Amino acid sequence: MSTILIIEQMLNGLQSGVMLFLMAAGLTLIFGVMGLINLAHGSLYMVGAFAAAAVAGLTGSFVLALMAALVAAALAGAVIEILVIRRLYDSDHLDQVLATFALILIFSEGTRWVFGSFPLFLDIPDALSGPVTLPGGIEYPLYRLALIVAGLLVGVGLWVLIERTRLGIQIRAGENDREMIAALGVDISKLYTLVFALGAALAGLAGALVGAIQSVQVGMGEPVLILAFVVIVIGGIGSIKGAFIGALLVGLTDTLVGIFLPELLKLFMDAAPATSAGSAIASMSIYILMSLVLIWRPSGLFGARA
Amino acid sequence: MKKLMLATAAAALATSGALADVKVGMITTLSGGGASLGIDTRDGFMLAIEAAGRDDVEVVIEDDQRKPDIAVQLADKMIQSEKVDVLTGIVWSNLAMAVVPAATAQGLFYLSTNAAPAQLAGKGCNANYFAVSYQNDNLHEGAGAYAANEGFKNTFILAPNYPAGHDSLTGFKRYYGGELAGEVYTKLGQTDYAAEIAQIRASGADSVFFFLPGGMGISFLKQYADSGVDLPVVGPAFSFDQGILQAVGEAALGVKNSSTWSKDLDNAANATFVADFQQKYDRLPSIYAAQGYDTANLLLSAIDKADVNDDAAFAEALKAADFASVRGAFSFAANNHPIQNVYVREVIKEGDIYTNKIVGTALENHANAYVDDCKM
Amino acid sequence: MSRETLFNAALLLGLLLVPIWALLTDEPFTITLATRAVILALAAAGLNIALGIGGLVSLGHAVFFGIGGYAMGILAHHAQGFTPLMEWPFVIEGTKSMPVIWLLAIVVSALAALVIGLLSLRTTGAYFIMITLAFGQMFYYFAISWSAYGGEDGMSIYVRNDFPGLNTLAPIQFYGLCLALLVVVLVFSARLRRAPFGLSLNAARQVPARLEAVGLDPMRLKLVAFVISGAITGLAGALFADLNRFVSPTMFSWQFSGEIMVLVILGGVGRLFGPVAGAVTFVALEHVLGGLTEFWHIYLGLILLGVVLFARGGITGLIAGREASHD
Amino acid sequence: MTDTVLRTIGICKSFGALQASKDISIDLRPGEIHAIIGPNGAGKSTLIAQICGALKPDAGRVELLGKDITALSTDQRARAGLGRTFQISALAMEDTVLENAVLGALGARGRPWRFWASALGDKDLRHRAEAALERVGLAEARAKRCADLSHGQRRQLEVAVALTLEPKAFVMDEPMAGLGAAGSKDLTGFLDQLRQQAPILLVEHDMDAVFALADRISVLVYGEVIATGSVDQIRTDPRVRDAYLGESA
Repeated sequence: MSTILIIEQMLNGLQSGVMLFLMAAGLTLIFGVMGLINLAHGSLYMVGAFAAAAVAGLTGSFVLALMAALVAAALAGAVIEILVIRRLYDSDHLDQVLATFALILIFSEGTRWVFGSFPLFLDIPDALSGPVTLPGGIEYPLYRLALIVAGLLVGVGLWVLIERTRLGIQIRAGENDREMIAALGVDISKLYTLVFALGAALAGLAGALVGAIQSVQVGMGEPVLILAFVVIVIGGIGSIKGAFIGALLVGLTDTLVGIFLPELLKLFMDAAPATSAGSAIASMSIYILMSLVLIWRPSGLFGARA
Repeated sequence: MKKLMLATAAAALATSGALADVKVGMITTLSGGGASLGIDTRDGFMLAIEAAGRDDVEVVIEDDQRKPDIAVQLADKMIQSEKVDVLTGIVWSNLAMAVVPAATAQGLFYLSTNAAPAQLAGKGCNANYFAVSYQNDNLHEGAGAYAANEGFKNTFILAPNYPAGHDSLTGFKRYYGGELAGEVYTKLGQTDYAAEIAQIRASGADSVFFFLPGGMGISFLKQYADSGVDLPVVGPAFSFDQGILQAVGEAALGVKNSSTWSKDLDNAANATFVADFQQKYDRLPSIYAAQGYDTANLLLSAIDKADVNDDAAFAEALKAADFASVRGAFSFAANNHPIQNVYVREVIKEGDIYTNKIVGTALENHANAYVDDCKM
Repeated sequence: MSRETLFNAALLLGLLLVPIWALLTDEPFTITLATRAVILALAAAGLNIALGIGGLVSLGHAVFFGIGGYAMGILAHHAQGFTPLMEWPFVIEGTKSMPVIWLLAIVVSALAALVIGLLSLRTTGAYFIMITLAFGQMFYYFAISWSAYGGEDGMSIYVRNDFPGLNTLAPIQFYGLCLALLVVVLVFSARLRRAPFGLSLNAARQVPARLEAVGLDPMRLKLVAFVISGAITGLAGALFADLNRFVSPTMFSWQFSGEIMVLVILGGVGRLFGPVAGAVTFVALEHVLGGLTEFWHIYLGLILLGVVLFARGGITGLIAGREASHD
Repeated sequence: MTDTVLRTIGICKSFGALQASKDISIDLRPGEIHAIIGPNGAGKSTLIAQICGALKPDAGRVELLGKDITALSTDQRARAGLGRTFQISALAMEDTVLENAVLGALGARGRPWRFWASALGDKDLRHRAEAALERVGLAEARAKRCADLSHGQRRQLEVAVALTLEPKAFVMDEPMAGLGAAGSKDLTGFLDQLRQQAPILLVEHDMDAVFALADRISVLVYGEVIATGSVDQIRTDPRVRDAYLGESA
């Protein structure tokens, strides 16, 4: 196994981690500020991807498609926040789980009703297609590099937003003490809608970006949702920094274990069972990682509240 | 009790050769992920039933949501309450394994429009069970034969880590015979194949075989095309289905795939089928629609010959396969699985639509590897 | 008698009358449908002990349901194939006997619940929900790749297992058996609530600090509740597998965990008959809505939303009002 | 050693830079009421938490009847004979008064592992619980839901639950909090009796009650015990007047 391959796989892990971060950031923000477990976050990812595919199909422009994804997901987020979610802030987690589970059903079948059962087409823009050669002779798809950059940019943007702006002060205040936001003279319900829409927009963006190299289809949000939950639980619910570290950990674990474990097992056993057992364990690896983290630190790596 | 659709045609009763009214239960996937396959199956099947224009066949259609336990419930319902004579329609192997053995044990006929797992072809075969589609391994075997014919020496193969995935790679290797640059099992439902593609790039392979049905295949093909890895790719028809191709787009162009059917197959039955299907549903048919259509025609041919209540006679009538298949020459092997050609298709673009055209034949009059295991 | 007691009695009577109604209307499938509802109610009754009394929001109860199912599948698979389950250190043969299968389902799922509980109960709140979900995913992926027992295809058992003195293949008799087990579990739950254990557990959910202050360890109470809860759900899994004569990894899926939870909440969290009301409603909805439209999930979702937003306390709460005070 | 029931020896606890307990050594003798007073933020709650086991001290130890209980968990300490009441009522609000009291009795017995027989039907448990309710004057309200009780009744129930444990020492965290003048007076009279059964470590803001009840008083300021002594000694201690009474009185 060459160094080049290892570096390439690290890049792959990084890329999937960075995209996971977009999902997880919104999820953890919503939990941190409003204390809400949102199972329907994956549906917003799907909404973003479908909106992007629809607009790209009509206009042929990837930039417009991305904007459509942001707008559609933010809008969908704002609408469900106003209609449903805001009634759940004072409920226990149980009600939140059930209500957002119900939202998944509505979103998934609703999307199928509108767009039909067949997967939609969304392609990488021409300017970003094909591989580039990196220093060291690594050939790597340009679009995936762009995803890494885009994800990191969003991460920096989010950091600036939270640390350096008025909205950020309000968000941080909301995480620590709800009464304090009221004392600051902030319209809480507006702030909540805004935060929810922001989280939704991030999910929608991830859906559109990833949709270009994957399959845009109904139900695409759920696997990502579960991964994103694993991420924020590992990082500590409510912590953006935790979400970032957690996302990279999950992305790298998922990618690298899947590749290297079967190879490792081949040293000890026959090729066929090694491949099979290796990939079986690899598919469980991130859940094992999460359990280990929680057993070690019951509130995640950077979690404040229990 | 509900009936999603009740198909009785308007033709006169007495004139047809029917010996008894036949009730058919169709269990297929109409909602949730994978609904497009079930919808095509249903539409193809009903196209043939309606075209036959007869009122001695009643079809009850139910949605299994792609959940095995729901499929079993529906089968129970159709057997107990609807009292159907024939079951059909299941798309997925795991659902078929849940339903078929119990149904045939209760004396029903099961005609498979798609799923045909090895267990039901070998030791688990049954006189009342007919796979009208193929045996699951067939397309993979076809791909293996194609790879061998093309002179591939060092191919990289991958499939999801579940039984159909294992069967797939086994089927491919059965006819391929060359070296393997790599053999990888991916996670079921995986959407990102960057890691596997990097492995392919590093492996020194001269070609790639993959079996990744549904959305998995879309993701793989898009990512593969963008990766700059330029090796020839071959796979079974499942990832190049009419419904899926539009979502893959350009990335699929030129890719070879093995199939038992294609819309440009040159025979009269197929021409009628493709034209009628397009006219009625305003889209191109898929292999699932073709298999549904053939299943219905096989059933109709048997109904004309024998009483469905006479198990032995009806089984014999089915086994005769006395119908015009859209796949051309078609007959049943001893274990009630088809003997048919496996073709090689290439993805092309016709106008704005991505579709397949036949470029060769991988295996002629091909049966399956389990005939000898079947003691009926 | 309180309204809730009346409602519960009506539910039970309704379940008893199902076979008669099925015979009168000549719809034998109704019995199968009711059996499904009864078994799901049993699974939910298991969760209700952890969730309703103990306040443990487990999104991983499909683990126990699946273990119960596989206990049945594996034993029956070896019995019908005449191969021993294991030969070392001692020979264990498969079996087609329901009581033995149930026992194994209960013991193994209780053991799994013990281990999962020990690890998960270190966390609380959203973390607990997620770690139970993670365990569910581990079992799910394990089952998918466990090729010895069918992997994703699962396993078919061609003939339903035996119960001494009954013909379990007759839908009515199997239904009676399942209903009897449900009643046993409900009686046990009712006693449990009033017993020292239930009283303490109920307080552990409300004020763990108080419990510690009187010298009881809330963690151990919750752990035992989790084990009992898992064991009951495991039993339900074995019955479910026998109903379908089939097991597959979908029994482990997180959607299934969600569904069991939906049943409990739909019926009314912590209510003795909540799981029964929830399961009957859910199966009826699935059946009726599924017949009306392909897109029935939308309506199911809307109904669930309605329950959460406007009918706290679920169906039982809607019909019987606020929980009557004890005694 | 026999003259102390409960004592702390050199307890220290810090939260980051904040030293919440500085080398605290206090003791509780048979038959006495020992009051801990101090301004808000003096570290009273932290001290209680360490005595009852919710927090582990950084240094020092806690002894009950001469046995080191520093390593024991809260519930183990309760079983060893420490009965406490909470500043904010910690009661099972959905349950009845009697059920709450029975819970205490169950704890005293230490075995909740009965899954079938009714808890309220257990004669022994019920007697114990009813006797405790009787003593605090809640016998009439036994069938009421806790959520329907008045604030004063909840304070009484807090004490009753602690009573069912028949503890060797009571630790009471502001039992008078939120009670009216009449309520305080009743409870003061009751606690006065209770000290015969077991000594009481009393954290209280109500100075009238403290001066009426306490045999000894310790004054806690910034995590430090600045004085311990009789009511009169404390009243006249200049440091106390300076640091505490001077500010708040």
